[in-house]
Amino acid sequence: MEVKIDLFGVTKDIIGQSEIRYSLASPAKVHHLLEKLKAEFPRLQALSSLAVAVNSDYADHDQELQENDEIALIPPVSGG
Amino acid sequence: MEVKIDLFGVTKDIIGQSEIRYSLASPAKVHHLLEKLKAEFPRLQALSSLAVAVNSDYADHDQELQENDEIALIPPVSGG
Amino acid sequence: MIAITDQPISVADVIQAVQSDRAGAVDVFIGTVRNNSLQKNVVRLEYEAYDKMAVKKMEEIALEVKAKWPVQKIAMVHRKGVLGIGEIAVVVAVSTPHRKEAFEACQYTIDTLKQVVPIWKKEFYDNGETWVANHA
Amino acid sequence: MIAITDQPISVADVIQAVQSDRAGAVDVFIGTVRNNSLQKNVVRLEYEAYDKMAVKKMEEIALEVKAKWPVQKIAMVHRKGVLGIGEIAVVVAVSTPHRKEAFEACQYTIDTLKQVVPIWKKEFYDNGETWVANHA
Repeated sequence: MEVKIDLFGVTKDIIGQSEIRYSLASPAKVHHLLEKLKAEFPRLQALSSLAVAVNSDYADHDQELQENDEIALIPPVSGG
Repeated sequence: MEVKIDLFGVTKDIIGQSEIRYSLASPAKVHHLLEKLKAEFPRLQALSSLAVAVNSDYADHDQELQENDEIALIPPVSGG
Repeated sequence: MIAITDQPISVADVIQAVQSDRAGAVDVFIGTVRNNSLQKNVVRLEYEAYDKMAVKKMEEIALEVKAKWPVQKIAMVHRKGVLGIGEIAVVVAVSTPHRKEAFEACQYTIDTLKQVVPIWKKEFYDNGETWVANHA
Repeated sequence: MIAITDQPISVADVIQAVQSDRAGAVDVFIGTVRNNSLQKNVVRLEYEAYDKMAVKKMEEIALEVKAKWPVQKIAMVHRKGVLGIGEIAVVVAVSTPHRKEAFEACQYTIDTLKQVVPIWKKEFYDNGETWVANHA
């Protein structure tokens, strides 16, 4: 299946785009996505944290991804 | 000596004026003034606190009063 | 900006008074007239102040707060006279580099103001009135 | 009032949004852009937000705060885009019957906002730029 991932902050700089489309073998969990991305973009491994948001909520690593999920990478936040 | 005493809040209601002039034997201390006033206006005794300000500072009970001091009775405050 | 005023307080002016390029945090406390107090229905209230001493005590609080916290600027304005429900009685604003000290300094300021500044509040109810005493 | 905006934030509007006749206390936190950060000279900064999720998380914080404290009303607005020194990045306002809870609820709100709301700050210095990470 293909998922679209929104990128923000430093992850946008590391990956070089504000969104990417990604093919994952079904069923795919959050940790599968993270492992694949970290392998392809090693600078992601240096971040003090890297969360995944699914449909505007922080997702557990073993949450299963669905094709129409709104997915985003959440590097360390710095609002306020 | 004669002193002028400014009255605020409930002390103004109890004494019925916004200022009074008062004769005290010299040397007079803060506690002499308080004792005299509480004897003359017994309702002052019912207040949870009654401070005396001399020249815009809270005065100790044994501070000596001077003729030109600015004196005020300070019942429990309720600003804010 | 430290003042007792018989005019409505402009919160914007008080905040403007603590603006500083070196401050990243501003905490503002606004005390307003509630429509109830100890189960009674408050219709309005009146603040009386010993203006001269009140300003002196507020200036002393400002000095104390600046000594305790890295405060860039501090402002406090208290209203006096008759106030209706919802009107602003007091505004305290403090600017600091970081937010933790802004909250601490602002809370200390209003807590201390309520304990030592010679201002008195009279509440008017449907059927009576009373001078209020703050708890120490 | 809960929002992410690319326009300057009106503090007055945020305060107005928490006005309540039953509230005696309003605490307002204003986060502004400081001219220095970790000894570096900040010339401007840029906030990026995941708007949809940011608003959802702020709404969740509001519900949590209302469950923990007797909050009458709560408002939070965060700016995004390019901001100069002294500009307002965030405003949180909370109204409660008494002041202690106003301070507690407001501080909890901004502390939590900084930890969980997906907003990112990039600082621009005289000679470089960096994405900032808040401490948890």
